[in-house]
Amino acid sequence: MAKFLAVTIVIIAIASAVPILRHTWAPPQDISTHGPLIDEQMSDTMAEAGISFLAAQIILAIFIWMFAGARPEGKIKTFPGGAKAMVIASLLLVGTEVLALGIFGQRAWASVYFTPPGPNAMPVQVQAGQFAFYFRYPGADGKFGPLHPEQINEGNQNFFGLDTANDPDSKDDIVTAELAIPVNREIHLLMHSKDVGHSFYVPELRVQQDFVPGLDVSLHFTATKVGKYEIVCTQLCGLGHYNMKAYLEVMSPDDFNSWLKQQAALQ
Amino acid sequence: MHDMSHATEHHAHTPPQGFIRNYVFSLDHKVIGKQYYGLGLVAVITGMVLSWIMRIHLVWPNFAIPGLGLLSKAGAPGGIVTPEYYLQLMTMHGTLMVFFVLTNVPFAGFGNYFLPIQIGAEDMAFPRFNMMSFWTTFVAFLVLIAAFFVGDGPPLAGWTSYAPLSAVGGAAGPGEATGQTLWAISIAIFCIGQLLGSLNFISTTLDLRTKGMTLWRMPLSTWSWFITSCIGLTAFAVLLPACILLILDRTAGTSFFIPSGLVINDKLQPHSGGSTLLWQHLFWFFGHPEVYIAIVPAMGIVSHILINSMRRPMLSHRVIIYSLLAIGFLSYMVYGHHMFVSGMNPFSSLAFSFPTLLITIPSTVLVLIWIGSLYGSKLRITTASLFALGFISMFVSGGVSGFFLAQPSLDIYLHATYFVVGHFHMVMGVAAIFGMFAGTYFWFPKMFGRMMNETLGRVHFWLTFVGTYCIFMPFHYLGLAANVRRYSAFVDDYLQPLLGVHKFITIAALFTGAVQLIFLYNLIHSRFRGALAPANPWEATSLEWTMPSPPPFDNFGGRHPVVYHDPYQYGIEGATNDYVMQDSPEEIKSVRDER
Amino acid sequence: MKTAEEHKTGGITKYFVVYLAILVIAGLQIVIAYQNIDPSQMIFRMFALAAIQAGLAIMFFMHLWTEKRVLMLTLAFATIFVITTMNMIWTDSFRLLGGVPFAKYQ
Amino acid sequence: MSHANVSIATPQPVGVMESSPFSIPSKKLVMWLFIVSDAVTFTAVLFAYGYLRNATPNWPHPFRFSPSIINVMVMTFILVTSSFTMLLGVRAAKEGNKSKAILWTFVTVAAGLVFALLHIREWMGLIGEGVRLFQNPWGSGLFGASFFSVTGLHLLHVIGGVAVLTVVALGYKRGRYNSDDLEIWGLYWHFVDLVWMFVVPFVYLLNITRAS
Repeated sequence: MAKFLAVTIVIIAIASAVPILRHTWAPPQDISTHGPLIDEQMSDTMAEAGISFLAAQIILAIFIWMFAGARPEGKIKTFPGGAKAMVIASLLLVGTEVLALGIFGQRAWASVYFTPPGPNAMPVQVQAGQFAFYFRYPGADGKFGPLHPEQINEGNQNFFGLDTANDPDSKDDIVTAELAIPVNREIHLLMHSKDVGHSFYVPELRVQQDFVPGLDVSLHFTATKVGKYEIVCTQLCGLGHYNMKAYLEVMSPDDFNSWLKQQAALQ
Repeated sequence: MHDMSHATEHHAHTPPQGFIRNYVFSLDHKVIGKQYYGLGLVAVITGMVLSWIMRIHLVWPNFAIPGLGLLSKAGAPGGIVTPEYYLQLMTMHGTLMVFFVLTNVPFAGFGNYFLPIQIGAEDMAFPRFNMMSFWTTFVAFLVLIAAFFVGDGPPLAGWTSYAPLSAVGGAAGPGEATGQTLWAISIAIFCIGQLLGSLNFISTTLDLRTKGMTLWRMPLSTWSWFITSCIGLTAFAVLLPACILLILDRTAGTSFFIPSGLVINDKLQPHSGGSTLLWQHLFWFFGHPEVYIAIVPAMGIVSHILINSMRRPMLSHRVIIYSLLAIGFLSYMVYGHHMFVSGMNPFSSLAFSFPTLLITIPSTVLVLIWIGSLYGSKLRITTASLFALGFISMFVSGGVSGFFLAQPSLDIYLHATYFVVGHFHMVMGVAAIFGMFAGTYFWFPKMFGRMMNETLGRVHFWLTFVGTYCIFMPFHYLGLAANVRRYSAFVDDYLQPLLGVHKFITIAALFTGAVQLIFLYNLIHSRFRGALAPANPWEATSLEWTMPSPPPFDNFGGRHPVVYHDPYQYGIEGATNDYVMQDSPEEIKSVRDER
Repeated sequence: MKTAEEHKTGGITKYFVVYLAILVIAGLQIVIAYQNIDPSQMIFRMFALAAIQAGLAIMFFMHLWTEKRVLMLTLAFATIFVITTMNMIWTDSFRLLGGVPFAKYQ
Repeated sequence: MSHANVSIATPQPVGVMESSPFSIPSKKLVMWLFIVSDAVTFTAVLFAYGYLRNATPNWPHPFRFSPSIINVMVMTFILVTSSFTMLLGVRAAKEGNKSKAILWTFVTVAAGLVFALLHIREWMGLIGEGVRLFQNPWGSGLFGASFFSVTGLHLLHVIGGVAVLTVVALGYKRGRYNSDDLEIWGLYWHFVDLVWMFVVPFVYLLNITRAS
């Protein structure tokens, strides 16, 4: 019985590790400049977590195999070093391991959150609402017009509550339902929620950030690969949560400019 | 020393008369413990059925679930779950499981039954309080269940009830009307019940220990209940006002958690000035300690059972206690790791990530001591010890994924994916439930005076062990592939290749759920037909095994046991048996217990 | 062992002084409230005075000073620990005031 | 003692219980623990108030010296005095002077009632000026919400305390409760007083109308 348990534990542990080692289900290929840091951190953590996992499960299995079955005549043996060894091992091995992970992991975090966007970053505003994303480009003047929540009207396609009649800055703002960005250019994303909490998640971009109603948060990233990707909502926002998505289209600068012109004409 | 503990209300040494006094409004901690266990059983079955419905809906969205249409005409017309009903069931599943199962059974249930017995007391310090705390919890349960039957059904905002979705009311869509208010009321009541329970647990542990039962001589399970009640005392004290403020937001028109200028369905909301992050802070300040309220008792129970099966004390009694204490303290400093990408100040994320990583250290100490104590032991395999060993395996599997989620940089990718679902289900859900199973198989003879069927128990263990791994391991893979959680259907293009994994999980979940019928059958059958249990079937040392099974009304029959030994005197050389009970005056050369 | 009861048979004077001190501090708070000082300074002073008041009430009115020292340490440690850890919420409060991080465009 | 390897079993001295580490009766311990828990509850509410106040630019400052601050001063005086009379009551009870203890307790109860009435009068005054849970004439609607929540929670504690002290004092008179019970509920009353010491500066004094 006990030996069977030991074998089961080992089989489960190895079977669990195989898909990880074979990258059966791995993060999609990264398309951002900050992504490699995260990916590197992910594989480091995976290595440490994987070793801890396999070691713990296999030692557990070995000890179950070895010591199960009452042998009344035998003597109790104590693990060499006893509890002191365990505490020291945890403090030294695991302590340094997690501290190292923590410290090195901050590089990726800092590159996203502690550095302001560069001066040439292209500002784009994204507004999340139940259950769609809308994007706004400032247009030729480079300025976003102010928002007027009371004027939001989905029927009139006024998703942001822009007052184009009175605000000169709003006149040339371009509102779209998909996010098109030029490749290799830093994007400064200004995130605004009009109703409840939402989130902006692009797995390929290694970007996830919640929208906070009442507090506009901002993000910056640079996409490095042309293509079409999905933006999904990851913060529970109501019945249509599963269906709240938009497309991110990374274009060459020329394509982007012509796309922007085309969108401006549609406004 | 003046009379200290006897000023407390103590009932007479004769059992009360009548069914109501005996089994319903009973003051006896043993009955109350069983009541908590029963309530947890009802809640876990309900929660499990809900998870079945959700799993089925995820992979066979057009499958009409028989009878579901009767429960909710709007939510599941003809038995086919609507997207909002999926989220409502998910919310109820989470709330029932976290509050009414994981908090109730290992802590309030087993704790109530065995804490007084293990310290040699005849009851809790405040039996009337104890009864009140159960019935308060019961009312909370009824209020929560009532949400199924009101207006547009149960709440939808998840067990975390993030504002403003949970606070703006019916405007935010279905599932946000009366049901959500009932949720907040239910949880507020639940907090009161747990606070009463915690007060009782702490004072009982400190004041009602029998002669010789010093703090260090308390069994590890008692220690874990004691530590849990200390966490509960301050954690629930924060959730209570948070829920009250949420109720005010929903019913009285305040806007603590609702910011200005929200537009829902083209309508500007009248609220202004609140902060959604405030709710998250208050909720998670409770929420993270709550995770440890669920797992610490399971750790204690498992240690207690493991020692008995290994026939030797742990490598160190005290280091285990210190580790549990360290986990308790750290639990207050790490709550922000639930909020890394929720818009919290990015500098706070940094401050929260280090304590979160540090919590690995006491957890590792615990695991190493459990495994290290196995070395050189005389491990006896019973169903209880199988579940205890399974707990270690599960705790390790769920624990290592904590390495990832403790780091804000990886949380950018993994937050709100199935990786998180896999992590917390394994480390706090399944591991705690393994603790409960182990506790049930171990203590059932004491609680009901009859043995459980070992063969059925083993079958139950094997199928559950393999089954839960089949369910929850793939969750991690889905998370690595960026599969977002809380989706009622996977319409995104990049999720299509993952549907096969979901099918596998659903089948595993249906199978593992069905396996629990073996447990239920075993439970009910053994309760009435099981072999009569001797007083000490496991040759254990702690005080609960010194009395007949089931224990008499006042536990020790009016006598006060005197404790002479440490709780776990197993493997004694020169003793009559290989173990010496705590209250045995036998002179022994104690097993070396390192500190 | 000294218990609360034995101490309480002592003079009433000590408690009267504590009572007066609490009232005087309450008055002092009002004086501070009308001074023109920086809000953070004001909050700090208010809090310090309130803490002294509370400390006096706990130690003398509630006799914690004459209980076993371990009770005082336990209660004080538990309360202060939990309240201190709760302070992490403020980081977001200040952000709301300043608004958007990196705010350049609106 | 309490070492894990005390190897020789020695007969225990008389007494059937281990002593409590704090050497106080269980009921008193529970009251202390309740106070810790309640202090955390009040902290959470006060922090929520502070968090929102800090983040709100147009926070109103409606409390004038007369009548609001004078009223608060009177209320503080009454509550602190009631705490003192409670102390006198408990002292008398411990000395066995039952009638004096009951007298002082009822003085405390009366002071508590006056406090509650003054507080309700103040609420009524504010409501008369147009303050509601969700709006007020001066600025952020959060003012009313947090003011009424914080002071309301405190007021509930005062009213609860008045009720319990009445019951305990009457029970003490009839011999149902002893001086310990009076002392324990005295602790609760002091705690209510103690919370007020934080409510006054943070809820009232930070929101005074300034001359400028």
